[in-house]
Order: sequence, then structure tokens, then C-alpha cells
Amino acid sequence: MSFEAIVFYSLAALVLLSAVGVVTHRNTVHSSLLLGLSLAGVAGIFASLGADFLFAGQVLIYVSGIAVLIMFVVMLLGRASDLHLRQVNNQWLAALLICCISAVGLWRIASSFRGLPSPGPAKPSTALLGRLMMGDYAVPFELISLVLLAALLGAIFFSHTEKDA
Amino acid sequence: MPILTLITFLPIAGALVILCLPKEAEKPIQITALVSAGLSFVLSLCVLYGFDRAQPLMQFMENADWIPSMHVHYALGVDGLSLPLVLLTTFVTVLALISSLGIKERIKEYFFWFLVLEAGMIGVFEALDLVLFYVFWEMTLVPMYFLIGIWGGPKKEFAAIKFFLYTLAGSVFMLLAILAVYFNSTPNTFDMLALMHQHVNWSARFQILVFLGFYFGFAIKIPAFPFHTWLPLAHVEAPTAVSVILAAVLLKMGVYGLMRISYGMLPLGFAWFIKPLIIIATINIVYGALCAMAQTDMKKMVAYSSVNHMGYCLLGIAGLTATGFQGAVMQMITHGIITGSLFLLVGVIYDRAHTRDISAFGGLAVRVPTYAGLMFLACFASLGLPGLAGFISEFFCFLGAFQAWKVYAAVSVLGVLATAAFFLRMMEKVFLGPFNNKWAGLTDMNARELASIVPLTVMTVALGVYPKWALDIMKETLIYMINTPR
Amino acid sequence: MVEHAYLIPLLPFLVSLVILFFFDEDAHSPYAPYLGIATMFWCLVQSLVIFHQASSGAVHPWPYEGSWEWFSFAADSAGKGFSAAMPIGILIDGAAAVMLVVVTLVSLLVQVYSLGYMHGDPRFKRYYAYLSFFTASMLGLVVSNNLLVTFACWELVGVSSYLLIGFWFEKPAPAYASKKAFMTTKLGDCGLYVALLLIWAKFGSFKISMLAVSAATPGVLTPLAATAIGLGILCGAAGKSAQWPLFIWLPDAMEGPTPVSALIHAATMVAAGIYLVAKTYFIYAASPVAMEAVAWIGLITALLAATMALVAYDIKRVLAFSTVSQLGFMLCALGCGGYTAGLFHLTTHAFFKALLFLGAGSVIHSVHTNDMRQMGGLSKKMPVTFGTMFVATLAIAGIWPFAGYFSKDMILERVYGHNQVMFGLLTFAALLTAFYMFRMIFLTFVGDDRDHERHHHAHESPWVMLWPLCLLAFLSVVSGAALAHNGFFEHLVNYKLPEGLMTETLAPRLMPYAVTALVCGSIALSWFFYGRNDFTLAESLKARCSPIFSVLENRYGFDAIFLSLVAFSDRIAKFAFWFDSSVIDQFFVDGWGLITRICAELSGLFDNLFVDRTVDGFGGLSMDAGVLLRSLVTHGQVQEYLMYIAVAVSLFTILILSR
Amino acid sequence: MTLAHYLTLSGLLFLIGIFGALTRRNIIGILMSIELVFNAANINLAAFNHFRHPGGVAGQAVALFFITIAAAEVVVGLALVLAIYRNTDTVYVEEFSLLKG
Repeated sequence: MSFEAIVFYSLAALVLLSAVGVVTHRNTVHSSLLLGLSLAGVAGIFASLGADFLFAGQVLIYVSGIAVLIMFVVMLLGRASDLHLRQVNNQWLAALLICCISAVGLWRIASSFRGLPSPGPAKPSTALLGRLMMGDYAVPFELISLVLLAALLGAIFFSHTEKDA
Repeated sequence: MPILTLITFLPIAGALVILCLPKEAEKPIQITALVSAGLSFVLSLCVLYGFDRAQPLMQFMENADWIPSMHVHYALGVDGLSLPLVLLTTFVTVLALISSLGIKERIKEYFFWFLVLEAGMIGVFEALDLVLFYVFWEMTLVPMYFLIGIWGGPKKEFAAIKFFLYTLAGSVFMLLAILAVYFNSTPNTFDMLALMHQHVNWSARFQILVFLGFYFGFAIKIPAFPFHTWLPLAHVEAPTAVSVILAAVLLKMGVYGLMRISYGMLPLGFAWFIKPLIIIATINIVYGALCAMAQTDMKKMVAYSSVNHMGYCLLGIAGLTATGFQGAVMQMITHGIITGSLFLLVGVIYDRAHTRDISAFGGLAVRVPTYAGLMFLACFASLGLPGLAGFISEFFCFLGAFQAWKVYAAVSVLGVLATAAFFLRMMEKVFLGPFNNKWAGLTDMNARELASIVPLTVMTVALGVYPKWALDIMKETLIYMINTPR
Repeated sequence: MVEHAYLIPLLPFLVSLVILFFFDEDAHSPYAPYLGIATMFWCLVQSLVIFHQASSGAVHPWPYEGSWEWFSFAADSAGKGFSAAMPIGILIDGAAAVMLVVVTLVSLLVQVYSLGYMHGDPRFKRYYAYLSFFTASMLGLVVSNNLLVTFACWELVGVSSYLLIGFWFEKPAPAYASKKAFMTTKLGDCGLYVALLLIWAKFGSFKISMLAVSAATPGVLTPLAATAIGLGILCGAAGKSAQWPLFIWLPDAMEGPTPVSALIHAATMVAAGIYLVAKTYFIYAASPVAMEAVAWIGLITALLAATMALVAYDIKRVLAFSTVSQLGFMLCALGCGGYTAGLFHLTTHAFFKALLFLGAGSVIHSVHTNDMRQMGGLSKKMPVTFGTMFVATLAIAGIWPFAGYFSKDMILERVYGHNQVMFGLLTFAALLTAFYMFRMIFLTFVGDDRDHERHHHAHESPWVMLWPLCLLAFLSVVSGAALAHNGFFEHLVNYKLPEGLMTETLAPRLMPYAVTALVCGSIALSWFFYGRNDFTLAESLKARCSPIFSVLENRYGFDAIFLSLVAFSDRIAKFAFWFDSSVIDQFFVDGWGLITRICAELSGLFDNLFVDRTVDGFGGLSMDAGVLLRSLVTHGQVQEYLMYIAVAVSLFTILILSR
Repeated sequence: MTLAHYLTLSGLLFLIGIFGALTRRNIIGILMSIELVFNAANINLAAFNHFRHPGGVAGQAVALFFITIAAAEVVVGLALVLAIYRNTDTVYVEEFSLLKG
């Protein structure tokens, strides 16, 4: 088992186990912490795939941005009584079944790519990515920024409380 | 100047003006109607003036594309066959409008429909394109429906719907026939003049089928036995002026179509049908007269006499002779004039007495001598008294038919006898004998009624004494129709 | 003068219009009659001039014909149309010249007479308008050179007869009688109509002169066609001239004013039938069958009418029957080839029959009844009337030297030459004539007054009525002898029969004397029965032979036959109308409509029950399904929706996997 | 390591995320599960980019856009959660039935 494999398997285990924790843990705070862990694992996967800028973005936005934001909100809304409540609804069995069925399908898809070997070690791609963003993808890039701006405004709008009312 | 278009569409223009006038403006509405119909009449007199009587073919032709993709043209023209009928239409319509001045309710709609009706009738006689013909043909239907259905008698709705459905059924077959003709002509055309030369390409079987299609439409309009039963009902229920138009003009559309389209385009089909036609003519004459004999309602009697008189037209046509054709066309004109005045006269008495029952009267000749005199004249004209219009046309019909069908013509003479019988009986019961004091308050005819009837009476006498100027209009065309190689 | 003969019918026609439209309806306005009389006088003068010219042979060419185009129309010849001219014009031959004089003269006299007779009638002016109109039509009939125009005038004559019979239309009887007269003659006219059609089909012309030429050309007119045409014309003539079996209208026509009866139903119009047969004699010449039919119709009529006259009590009816009978004589003569004889009798008969009617009118005017049983002994009260009527009676009975003697003699001679059985029967009819005419004279003028009241008030008529009587009496005396003198009349009418028809079996020289003797015997018999103021013999005869009398009084049931014919046609008409309204209209047309409607209802029902329900059912189904599905999804639970999506995806997965 | 491994990983992560989204009662839990699904997708993008187009970066670029959009989504989603919580005083989705027809 090569080093590469070891890294992959351990990262995968981290990602999957913590993801299972996210969806099953009774305590939402713990769930959100595990989410951060899982996302960090994904960032590792990115790194192993040679996507260095993606790795950085994942860490910066997901792990340190989104996960923390979620944690804050969980804490903001959390109550002590939540810990004693069931966090999983009554359709879990059906969901499990569906997941199993889908898993088979996904497995078939994945296995069809089995024969493809790794093209060799990945090279840093940040420079390329930057050129692409400022070149061919400039317009989507700008649009994305607009989307972000809209999301920002929307968030403010929704969370805004009218003090006067 | 497109004079035929003017003649046809002046009434429409008048109708549109009427549409714009307020409902209460009764006088202007009536004047507009009279003026537009009158102008139309004057223009048709101009056409008569400019008409070349020695020329058998179409004159005053107008032609314009209408629906180029289907080769439909807006084509008008008159010849010796149609000009008399156009004249009759415009003339009788003016008089009918004069007599309609007595209409009291819903004046605006009445005159509007009346003018639309006139335009349709004129158009039918002028159209030289089958689609145009059909459009005008149908254009007469709707106004008639409303005129009967709104201003009619007690059973007006039934009469109107029966008239409408019956004639519509006929025209549906006609439309089929028109389409059949169109698709079987090379090049595809609706042009009636061009279609006259197409029959050489058509098989007898096809011609017979198409003939039957057309005939069904025409026979209902004529009305030929056994499709005549809408007529008495429609006549009885229709208001006076509408009855006049119905009898004087509308029925002629059928005969005109038979002569123009069936005879002109489908010689083999026509030849095949000639035997049934003469039988139908005989039945129409004798049977119509017999039915009229059994009537107690004056208007119904006159209506059945129309059936009888249109039988003469068919008789004349069935002879396939120039004389017979002459008689048929002349009969159309004289019947229009005579029966028009008869209906007007019956309307006069109905307006006063509110009954048309023959046996309800008696001895009226003492009380209303002018009326009686005009009625006598009209009745005698209708029963074919020489010196009055009916005789010469009737005689020509017989003369024409007799050359080909001796027995049928001879049997039809019995119809003349029966016609005399019922008219004389009516005159005896209504005007002669002891005066029925119930009608002591009856007044003689007023100026409006005289104005609408006297012109017809004058024409009755004039055509009877000197038929030359009517015969001359149509003569050459009819001779040409007979002599055209077929 | 003869070239302006068209004026003769035209003037009275215009005058009738003028009178009708421009004169006041004033009972005492004298202008209308004077205008009519003046016109008629002019016409008479012109006719006399023409007659004189014709008889002196001053007219060239003879017969004179003037023709103008009336109209032209589309005609056919061998399937090809062409423009044919219809002429209108005058044809003056001997017969026409004679008839012109007769018609204008009688008309003039009748109009003068009417001044007195119709005095005070509320429709005085209209009466004169009608009279003028009638005369114009009759004259047109006489002079026309075109059979179509002749027919037209023929019909117009019928109409004026209709108007005049029904002149007092307030009474039901005249109204009915006028209709009956018109219808009966119209029945005969149908035959004439067909004959005209046949003539056109055969000859292609209506011009009489041309027809005569064509008919003489061999091969143009087949005997069959000639027979058909001849019978058709005979049919018309029988109607107009009141011949068997269409004679029923004439007795009823006596409901009209008596001068009208004199003019129309004695002297002129009823003679039109005879005149027409004479005018178209060339056709009969080509058909022995038609000729024979004419003779027999005439004979039967003469006999039947004479017997019917025997029992009539209405003075005008007696005269009417006698007219019918005399017309039968004329027709019989024509049928036997006696062209001249027929027309000669027509002429003389016109004079004395008009006289008889006018005299009867005078009597009626005086006693205000038609019934001879209420008269009697009027000869003293009304000497002039009696005298003139007696002359006329002698004339009609055929006593020398009165007019009737010559004409009747000529007829009998001709018939004797043709067929001796006919001769016998006709002579019998002549004897009957003498009998009933004298019966009338005796009952009216001779003997005691049976109704004192009426007799007391009776008076001689004014002179305006009497001098026409005198003039006619004069003519009744002299016209026969004058016209017969040296074959004048024969020379004038001058018709040459084809060779085959000239039967030259000359009657025995004694025949006229024998007939006269028999007639005298008949008169004596009449006096025996009715002239002696003692009617027991007549009554007992009547009682003994009552069945015969009632048959005669019922006119042999011909009226009944015609009434039943009318009733029958009425029944047919009713049936036709029933058939029309019930069978054709209600059963077929409305039935068809009903079937359509039932079909519509059915399809509507089908639509409602089936198609619509099906559609509704689908709608309902989807709605139910929707409700069902909504029950699945209406919790508003996002996760449920998500679940469905997931289920769907997994199902797709299964689908993909199962491939 | 082949592409199949990475795809398997992302598939499992996806399924876990789906399972969470289907079963978590807490609305924030659902949000977190959706984040997991996003990440699974991103892994796929990166993996395909790496294995199929070794020199290219288009897949990474798209993944980057996803991350951005996911961030926006989370921001808005959380704002909504806050708003809902303020109105209904609960974070349990069974108790929201605004979509109920």
C-alpha cells in the first residue's frame, strides 16, 4: 500500500465517519463540529488531487467560514431541551433503503471508471486557475460576485428585525 | 364607372348609414332606405338604357381578383337573362320599402336588414363567379330569417327557422356542387363564364351528380315540388313587404340558377333531368293550383298560386326551347310584378281587418271600390288574362314546352283552369255578394298603399299590352343560349 | 276606310278607359253614356262604309289585311332559336265585315236602350265603361288577323261578360252566375288553348291568312292534327257559344242587366264561338271528323235547349234557351259545310234575338218580374213592345218573309244535303222553337192579366227604349230577304269549300213550304195550349208527364253534373292540400326535421351520458388522483417532498440497473 | 488510486448527505447535510479534473464556483432559519407547514 493510498484511505475514513456523525449525532453542536472536521477532510482530498487552490478555498470558506457560521447559529438557537429530543425523524428507514438502492447505482457508475490509472503526481494549478478566472471565465466570475452580493443583501433583509414594529 | 358594383352596394351603404343613425330617428332611417334603394333602381335603369339589346353576351362586366390563391374573382356582369331580374329586384324593393313605411316597431333593424337583403338579391343575379354567387346567395338568407322571425305573424319563429334551415340545407348541396365543379375544371376556376366551356371534359355521371347538387339548392328556392312546403308557411307569417320580396325576387333566384348554372354548365346533367323536370313542372302547376283552391287564407292562397306560377317557369325551361326560355324569364318578371301586387293587396286588407279569411268578408266592392278594382286586376293578371302581364309569359311557357312535351303541357293547362277557379272564388267571396256589415268601417286605400301598388299595376298592364320592350331585352341572350353548341 | 279599321276596336277601348277614369261616378251624369254612344255611332258608320265597300268589291286586295309588329320573341325551328315576329293587325273579310256591322249596330242600340233601362243605377258610368270595353274586345276578336290576338280578345270578352253578368254583384245570384259563366267558358278555353299550342307547333305562326295557306298546302296538316286542333277550337267555341255540354252557364247569365243579355248573351259574344269556327274553317275542312263533331254538337244543343225552353217560366230564360238552341243551329250548319248558312243565321239571329231580349227587358222594366206566370195580357198596355216582339218571334219561328225564314231555310237545306237524320232532328228543333216562342208570346202578351197588381202598374217603356226595338224589328223583317237577295250574302262571305266537302244533294223544292206548314202547325198547337186563356190542357199534360217536365226543368241534370264536378274538384283540392300539409310538409319535411332533431337529441344524450361523462370521468379521475396525491403531499413537509424525489431517483436507478 | 476510489468516496458522502437531509428534524441539520452533498459533488469535480484532464483546471474552476454558491446558499439559508425561528420559535421542520396546500 503506497503512501498515496494510505493518505487517501485515512482521509476518506475521516470524511465519511465525521459525515455519519453529522447526520446522526443527537447534539447539533457536535454535529456542526463534526461537519467542520468532515469538510477539512474533503480539503485534504482536494490536496491529494493536486487542487491546491481548491484546498485553500475549502479550508478558508467551508471549514473556517461556513462551519463556524453554522456553529454560531446552532448555538444561537440551541436550547438545552434539544439534547433530549430525537434528532432523526420517522422516515429514516425508508431513507436508508433509498440510500442503499442508490448506493448500488453509484457503485456501478464508480466501478465503470475502475481501470483509469492516476496520471501521475499533480502539479500546482493555482496560477492556471487564476489566469482562467481573469480570462475565459471572467464573466461568470463577475456574476458569481453579484450572486454573493445578492446573497449578502438577502441575508441582511431576512435577518433584519424591524425594531419599530 | 363600376355601375353594377354601385347598384349592388348602394343598399349596403344605405344599410351602414342606417346603422349609424339613432334608433329614434325614424324619418331619416326611412328616407335613407328609400333613397339608397331608389338610387339603386335609377342606376339599374341607366344600365337598361346603356344595354345593347342586340348583344347576347355579358355586358357591363367588372372583374377583379378577390382571393387569388383560390382563383376567386369579384366578377359582375349582366346579360339578357339577368338584367330583367336585376331591374325587377330594384323596382320591387323600392315599392316594398314604400309599403314598409307602415312598419311601426324596430324600424332601424327592419330597414337595415331589408337593404342587406336587396344587395344580396341583386348580387346573385349579377355574380359571374360561383363563390361570389354563393356568398350573395347566402347573404339573402340571414336578413330574410330576421325579417320573418322578428316582424312576422304568430308562428314567425317556426316559419323563420324552417325557411332558414330548409334553404340552408339546399345551399349546402349547392356548395358541394360548386366545389366539385371547381376541382374538376382545368385550370381550377370559379369563373362561371369559363365553366360554361368545361363540360366537354366532364362525364355524364359527374354532370348528373353535380346537377343534382345544384338542383337541390335551386329547387328549394324555386320552390319545386316536393320542396315547396316552406313557402306557404313563410309567406303567411312574413310581413307584407317581405312576402312581396320573397315571392317577387327570392323565388326567381332558383330559376335563374337553374338556367344560368345548371343549363349552362351541365348540359348532360340537364338533359338527363329533363323528364323529371317536366313532371315536376306539371305537378307544380296542377297541384299548386289545387292546393290554392283549398285555402281559406288569402295570403296562403296567393302563396300556393306562387307554387303554381313557378311551375310555369319550370315548364318553359323543360321545353329546352328558346320560346320556353323566353316564357320562363318573362314569367319570372310578370310573376314578380303580379304576385308582388297581390301580396301587397292582401296586406292592405289585413292591415285593416286583421284577418285574411276569405269567408269573413263579402261584398267589399261596394265599400272599397279602388281596392277591389286593383285586386280584380291583379287576380285576373295572375290567372293569365290576355292584355295583362301574366298571359304572354304563361303562353310562351306553354308554347315552349308544348313543342317537346305535348301531353304534359296539355295536362298543365288544367292548372290554368284551377287557377282561374280559386281566384274567382276568392273574388266572389270577398268582393261580391251581399255586403257584410261587419266591415262598414273599412276605408279605401291610402296614398302610401297606392304608391306601392299602382306602379306594379301599371307595369302589369304595360307588360301585358306591349311586352315588346321586356321581350327584347332578353330575346337575344336566350336565343344565344339555345343555339350555343352543347 | 278599311285601312283604318283598327280604329273600330281601338276607339271603344279608349273610351271605356276614359269613362272609367275621368268621369264621375254620378248616377245621372249623361256624359258617359253619350260619349259611349257617340263612339259607337262612329264605329257603326265606319263599319257600314267598310261593309259597303266590301260588298261592292271596292276593296283591293280582298280580303283586306293590315299587319303591324306587336312584339318579337325567341322562337325555335328544328332546335335552333331565332327571333320571330308576332303580328297584330286586322283582317277584313266578308264574315268580318258583316260581324262588324252586327256588333256595332247591336251595341249602339243596346247602349241607347240602356239610357232608359239603366237610368238611375248607382254605377251608371261603370256600366257604360264595361259596355264599351266589351264592344271593343268583341270588335277586336272580329277584326284580328292573328289567332293569338283573337284569343286575347276572346278572353277579354269573357271578362267583360263576367263583369256585366255580375254587374249587380250585391245580390248573390249574379255574383255566382258571373263566376259560373267565366269558369265554364274557361273550361272550354282550355281546349282552345291547347289548340293554339298545336297550331303553333304545326304551323309556327298564328297569322290566319298564313295558316289558311299552309293548311291548304298538302302535307303540312295531317288529318290527326287537324282533328285535334279542330276539336280544341270546338271546345272553346262550345264554351263561349254555350253549346252542349257547356251550355249551363247561359241561363244563369240572365242575372245580368237585360240589355247586357241582349248584347252579349244573344247577339254578339255567344256568336264568337260560331265566328271562330268559321274563321278557322280551313282546319275543319282538313278534318271530316272534327266537322262531324261540330255538326253533332250543334244538333244536340239545338234539340236539348229547345226542349228545355218548353218548360221555362222565366221570360229571359226562355230566350236564353232559345239562343242556345239557335246557336246550335248555326254550329250544325257549319258542321255540315254550310259556311254561308251558319254565318247568315248568325247575322239575322243577332237582330231578332237582340230585339227579343230588349223587348223582354222592356216588359221586365214595366212589370218588375221575370216570371211569365205573373204576366199576361200586356199587349194592350205595351203595344209597341208587343208588336216588335211579335215580329221577332215570327222571325225566329221562320215565317216568310221574316229574316229567320231565309237563314233557317238555308241551314235546313244544307243539313238535308249532309245527313237526312240530322235534318229531321233539326226540323223538329225548329218546330219546337216556334212552339216555345209563341208560348212565350201568348203567356206574356195575350189572354187575361193574371197578376192584377202588376198589370195595373204596367206601362209602355219610354221612347228611348222603344225606338231601338223598332229599328231592330225593321231589320228582323228585311235583313233576311235583303241579304239573301241574289245570293248577296253568299257572295260576300265567299268561302270556297274544298271539293270533297261540297255535297250537292239538293233539297226537294217543296221543303221550305213543308217546313213552314209544320211551323204553322206548331204555332197553332202552341195557341191551343197557351193562347186561349185556359191552361187546363197544359196543366194536365204537365201532370201526366211530370217526370219529363222535371227532367227538362232540371236541364237534363247537366247543372248537377257540373256542380258535382265542382264539388269533386273541391274535394281533390282539399285532398291535395291535406296531402301537402300533412304528408309532404308534416310527414316528410317536418318529419325529416323531427328525425334530425331526434338524432340530435340522441347524440346529445350520448354526448351527455357517454362522451361528456367520460371526459368528466377523466377529470374526476385526475381530481381523485390529485386528492389522493395531495393527501400524500399536503403536509407541507419539505422532507416528505425530498423523500419523493429520492424515491423517484432510486426508482430510476432501479430502472437503469435492471437493464 | 484510481478514479473509482474517489468516485466511491464522493458517492458515499453524497448518500450520507442525502440520508441526513431526509432524516434530520433540525433544520440546521438539514443545511449541514446539504453541505455534505455539495462537497461530494466538489470531490467529483476535482477528481474528474485530475484523472481525465490532468493539465487542465476547468473542473477546479467550477468547483470553486460551487463553493462560492454554497457559501451564499448557507448565508441565505441561515438568515431564513433565523427569520423562521423568530416567527415560529422552532427549528424543527415538522412544525413548518407553509407549503401545505
